Amino acid sequence: MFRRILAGALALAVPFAAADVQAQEKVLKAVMHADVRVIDPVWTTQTIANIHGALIYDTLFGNDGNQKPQPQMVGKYEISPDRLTYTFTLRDGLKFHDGSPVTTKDVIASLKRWGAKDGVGQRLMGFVTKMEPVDDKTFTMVLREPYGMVLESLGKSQSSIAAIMREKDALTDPQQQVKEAVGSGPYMFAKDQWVPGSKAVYLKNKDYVPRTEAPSSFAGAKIPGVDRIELVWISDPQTTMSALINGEIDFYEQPTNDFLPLLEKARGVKLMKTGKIDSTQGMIRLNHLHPPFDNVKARQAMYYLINQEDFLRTIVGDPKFYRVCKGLLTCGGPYENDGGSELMKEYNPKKALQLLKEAGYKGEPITVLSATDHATITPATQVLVQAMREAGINVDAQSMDWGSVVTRRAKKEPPAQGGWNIFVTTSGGVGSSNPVLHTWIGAACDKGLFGWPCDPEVEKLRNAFGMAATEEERKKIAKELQTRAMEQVVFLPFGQWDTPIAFRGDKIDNVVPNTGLAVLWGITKK
Amino acid sequence: MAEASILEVRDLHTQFRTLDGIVRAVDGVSFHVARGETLGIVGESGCGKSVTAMSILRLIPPETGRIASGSIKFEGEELTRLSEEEMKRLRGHRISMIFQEPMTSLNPVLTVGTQIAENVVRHLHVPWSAARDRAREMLDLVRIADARRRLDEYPHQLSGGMRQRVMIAMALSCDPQVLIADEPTTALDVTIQAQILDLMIELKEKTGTAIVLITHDLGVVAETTERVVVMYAGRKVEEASVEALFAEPLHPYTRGLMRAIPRLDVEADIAGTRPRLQEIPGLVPILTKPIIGCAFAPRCGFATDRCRSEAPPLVEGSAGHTVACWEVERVRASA
Amino acid sequence: MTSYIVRRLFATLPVMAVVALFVFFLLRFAPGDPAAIIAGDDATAESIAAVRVKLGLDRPMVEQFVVWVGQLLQGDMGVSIFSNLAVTRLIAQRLEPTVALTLSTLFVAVALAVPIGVVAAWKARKLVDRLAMAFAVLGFAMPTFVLAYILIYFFAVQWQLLPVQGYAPIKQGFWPFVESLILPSVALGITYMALIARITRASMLEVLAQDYIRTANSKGLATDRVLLLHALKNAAVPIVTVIGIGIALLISGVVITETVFNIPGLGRLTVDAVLKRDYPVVQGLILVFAGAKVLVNLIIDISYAFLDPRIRY
Amino acid sequence: MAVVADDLDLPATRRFSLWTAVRRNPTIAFGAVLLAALIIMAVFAPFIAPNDPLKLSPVNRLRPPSERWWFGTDQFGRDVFSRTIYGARVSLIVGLSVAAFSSVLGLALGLACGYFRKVDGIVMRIMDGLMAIPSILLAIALITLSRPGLGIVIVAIVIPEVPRIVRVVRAVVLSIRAQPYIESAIAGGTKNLKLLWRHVLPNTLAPLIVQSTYVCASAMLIEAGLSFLGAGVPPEIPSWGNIIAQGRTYFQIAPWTILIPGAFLAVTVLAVNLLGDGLRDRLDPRLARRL
Repeated sequence: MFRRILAGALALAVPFAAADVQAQEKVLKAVMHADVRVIDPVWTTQTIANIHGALIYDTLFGNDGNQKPQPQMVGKYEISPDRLTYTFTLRDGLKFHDGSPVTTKDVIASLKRWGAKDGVGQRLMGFVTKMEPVDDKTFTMVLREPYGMVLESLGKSQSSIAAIMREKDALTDPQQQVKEAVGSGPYMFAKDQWVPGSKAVYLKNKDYVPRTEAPSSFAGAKIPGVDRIELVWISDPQTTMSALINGEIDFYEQPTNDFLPLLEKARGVKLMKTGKIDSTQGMIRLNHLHPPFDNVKARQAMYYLINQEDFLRTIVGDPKFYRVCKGLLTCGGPYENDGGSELMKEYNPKKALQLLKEAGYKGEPITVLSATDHATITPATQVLVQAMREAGINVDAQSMDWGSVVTRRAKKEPPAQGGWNIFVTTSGGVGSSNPVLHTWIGAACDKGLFGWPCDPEVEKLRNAFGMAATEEERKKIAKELQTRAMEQVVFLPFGQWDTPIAFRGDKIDNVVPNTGLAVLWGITKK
Repeated sequence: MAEASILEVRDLHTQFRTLDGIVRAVDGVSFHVARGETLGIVGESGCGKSVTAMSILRLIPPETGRIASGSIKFEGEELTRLSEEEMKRLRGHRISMIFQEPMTSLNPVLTVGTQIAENVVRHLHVPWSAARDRAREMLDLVRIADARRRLDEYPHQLSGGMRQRVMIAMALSCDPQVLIADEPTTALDVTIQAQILDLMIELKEKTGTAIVLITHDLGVVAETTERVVVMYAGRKVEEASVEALFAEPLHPYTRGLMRAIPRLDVEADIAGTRPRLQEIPGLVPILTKPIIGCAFAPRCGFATDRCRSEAPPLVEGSAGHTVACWEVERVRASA
Repeated sequence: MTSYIVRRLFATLPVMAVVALFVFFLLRFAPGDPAAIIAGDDATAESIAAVRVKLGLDRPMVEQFVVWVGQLLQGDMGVSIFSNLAVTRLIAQRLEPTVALTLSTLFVAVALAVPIGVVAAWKARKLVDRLAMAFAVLGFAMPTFVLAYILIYFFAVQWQLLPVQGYAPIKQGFWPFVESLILPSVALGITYMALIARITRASMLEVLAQDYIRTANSKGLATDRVLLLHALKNAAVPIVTVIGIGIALLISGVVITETVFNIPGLGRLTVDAVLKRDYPVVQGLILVFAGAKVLVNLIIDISYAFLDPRIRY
Repeated sequence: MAVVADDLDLPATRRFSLWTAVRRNPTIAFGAVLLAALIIMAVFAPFIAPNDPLKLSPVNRLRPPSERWWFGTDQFGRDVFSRTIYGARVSLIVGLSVAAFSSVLGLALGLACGYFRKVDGIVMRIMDGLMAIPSILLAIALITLSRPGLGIVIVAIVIPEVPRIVRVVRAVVLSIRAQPYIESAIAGGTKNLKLLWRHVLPNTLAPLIVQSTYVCASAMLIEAGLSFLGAGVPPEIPSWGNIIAQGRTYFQIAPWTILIPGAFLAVTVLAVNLLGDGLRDRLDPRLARRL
């Protein structure tokens, strides 16, 4: 009996043993912070979908390491002196993965869809009166007002990139996902090898014509470095760390900070600090629609519960990797300022409760959406809940997975009917450094993000920032904006921190620091 | 006597550990078996006769029981001193055994042929094919028709009588010097009982194997054996030739047993029942406590104070007829 | 035999129907609106309503159920809400790892458990028995994931003998395939080893007390032949029954093991799908699991006939 | 063994004493003592635990075991010793209440199924259906029905366990029902309820008690598994499963956050199992085969 089974097993094994031939192919195995589940970067704001999108789609512009927009698909462009008409001409050699050339029809349709869905895109399209093709390669974009962020918006890397898709894909309803992932970028999505929840596979686009400029973040030459990129999803951070140490993966986008000492010691593993402003910013969002936080006094009372050190030490641990930042715009970024920072001068739970009571809080339960499965948001929420309890606030911490928080936070109903009062989230430092790109700082009432802060003054200042012609003017407006937003408490910042990239220095080269989004295409294998 | 005996058991003590204390299942039993002889061991359930048989083959489960003392000599060899390996070579080969329950004593998931042949392979070191031939021969010998087909059948496909024949075939397959048969016919129909007993006697004649027949049934003893040992509460109480025993039982217990014999010569009445057997009053004693005096005393009509305080030795009541009873004379007189 | 199998398969229909009904309504009553999830992070009430209409979620439940069953009968399990891929494809591409893990775990469990159980029964109440059973019970009491982490730490991280995580499909070569399965199967197998070892011991103890074992011993057979042929074959039916129950329990264990070892199998797919309310995937999976269980039971029942000649169908 | 059974009728007189009870059944005694110790620990947790199990202390995160923190601290700087002590409460509450609820439900359904043929068909089909779904998946699915909490976790573990109990009870009831004395009682017009109460129920208790110990043990493991998968009791409740689940990321830097509660869980499950084994041997030796 056993002999028969053994013989059977061997018979199975022999042909398979011979099949191990793809070894010569250069494969980059990377573990990102999340799993690729949605293949439409425009439809979702998920960063992972954006990483996916940046591999397969190209963009008209790309922001470089200094956040300056540089032409990417665009060969040359002109801006009229009144800054109202932009004329873009596509460079040569652009082809989709299905072999069809990229035309202005594809571009305009893609921008329209992006502009209908993405926050930054919506803002841009708010100024655009028309987009018209001149020919297959040239088109014009006409603005109503001289909006200053056109190229930055087109070249942005965070939330949804302005991905250029085929026209037929771009005509998909923005509320629905595109069905095919066919772009013109340096890698092609191997949809047949995609295993949602496990891995996404990208193959080198041999027909891709890179630019000639040196690569810098999203700008310059995009030269596919390996034959195949596998974005492997490992949900357990420790397993990921062990896999990296064991050489089973090459690249680990966001190792947990506590692992850094172990990774530093591991042979072959290298750590790379992320770009200067590519930190993560912690945010506590209050729901402006319902009591007590519909009252600005109550919102301001919450500042007395935020001791950033407590949060940061719990989340990050090593002070080397975190930084106290009492502003809403990324500290270290071009528009960092101290507007409104004095609101966060001390941690004082008694005072917080007293102010809350003065604002009409009578001890009713405050619903906190408490994510259970997030590396940073989960501990941050715990720290917040503890501080609130210490103050004597009646906290109703509702535990759920992060996905449920995402669903729940969209509900505008009162907390008792399935809504909420508080949730904790984070935001990328690159986006948060710019008042226009930083959607969480907005206060566009119903049209804004969850929490729905509502303050025309804030919105006015954001618009003004977009219109500003000079850097000084922008800096001045940024400070006014932050002061106003802090007073309104659009969100409570609890600090910012860096997460270095970890990778096998002995196996891969050309890893570059992140600027808002991990750049994978240039990585080469030794 | 000693020269002629092939198996000699002397002062055997076998004990079991239980949570209630030590059970003296066999408490100083001695007997011998001559070459080619048939010896009967008789007693009620629980008297230690099966334990005696298991002790000879050293099949007492070691985790609960042990042979505390005594000697078992087989062809002059002291079995109690043999290693387990040596005992294994002996079992089923030179001494073999058949059991009471043919229904459960055969392995239900192995074919009859395998079960007989494995014994032959084990002890005679022949190849399987030869062992199968031997198995078929043995089935012929025990008069199972269509032996070749039966070899590949499983025990559940056979009747009770056939199974006991298979057991006998298995036990005799290596030509043992001694066959211990523990209640071989108890579980069978009366008509089958007679056939099996006849078969055993016939095979004994043919092969010269000595038989130790253990039974609670004096009727079986009378028909089959030459000499009888009567056991009670782990002790031998009487030993005699069959003729002597039936002519004049000397122990009150033996007398009690005799009254309990189903009379084969009395025809069953219309309802199919035989006349009611007379049972011995009282219960078998508790063996965890040391028995003071004669073990049978509590149930014995002849018992005196002496019986209750002093264990009677085995004495020769008449030539070749030994008995352990203080009141032999009164018993004899009452006959 | 064939008619028996056919009868058995028909007998499972009501069970499958109950499962289908149960799963369908369970998920419909679950909070969390799939339409809201599909519509995206910043969807409006109108767009959610539009999605709901598109998915048919606005129609009465009975109608939804009928539609679903109708599609099922045509082999269509629907499309995942998140990845927009066919449920059948999602399940198919994850079948191999789970089947491989289940079988290898079973192999490890049985290979450890049966010898342990046999030896324990043979040496019942002796030190060996106590130690073997203590090991087995401890194996059962140990949470799988704790054991898994300990194994990973030593065998993969410290000694670097085996991969930390992942699954190598068999077409990538036999050794990588085996290598990727060793730690997960051992971690999970230890748990089921306890179950099987205990039943093996109990069953063997009962068999060893049987008359035919006494017969076998009285024939002077070698100990291994008595234990492994005469006893074990008789003890096999309850052992195989428990192995069958074990396969069902394994599926639960597989979910956790797949998470720890990052094996892209059905278990993780299910957990993800349930937590994300991906109804079509959950429905498809639970039906597949239920079907697998029914199949396993059938195989177990048929195997009885091979183990025990008294059983005939 | 057969020899003894065949030849010797063991006397029935037994003097009962604690010592003989322990000697006869060392596993029951060992399991019971262990379990009693754990229950005492859980009940008196507030007096035993030196620190507030919920109190975060970011400055003292991931400290190894020392005089100040016997079992070290976790990634929030919480005292693992205090959390482990309190964790016993959750695990035991889950284990015991799952055992109790599933026994009661299983007993009621099992009696009904075994006794009333009409009920049997429908209920057993549903039970078969429930059993066909892997229990942990069923539990996760059930948990998503409500907001997380200890209650829903208990319910979610109870439901998949019920069919197993029903089967055991039903099998016993069917075998008892076939007994002549029950048949004659039915023929004699004894009321159903009285019959169930007087004759059937007492006979089902032994296997039920044994079975429920196993349910108790597996419930504690399932609770830990659910927490591990992020679908268990809310993370702010320090159950052993949660402590392990939250510490799992730190296994290589702070193994105490996993190994210590893991060991407590294993010992508790072991104790309950030993108790179950001992009870099984004592109450219902044949059950060993049916399991």
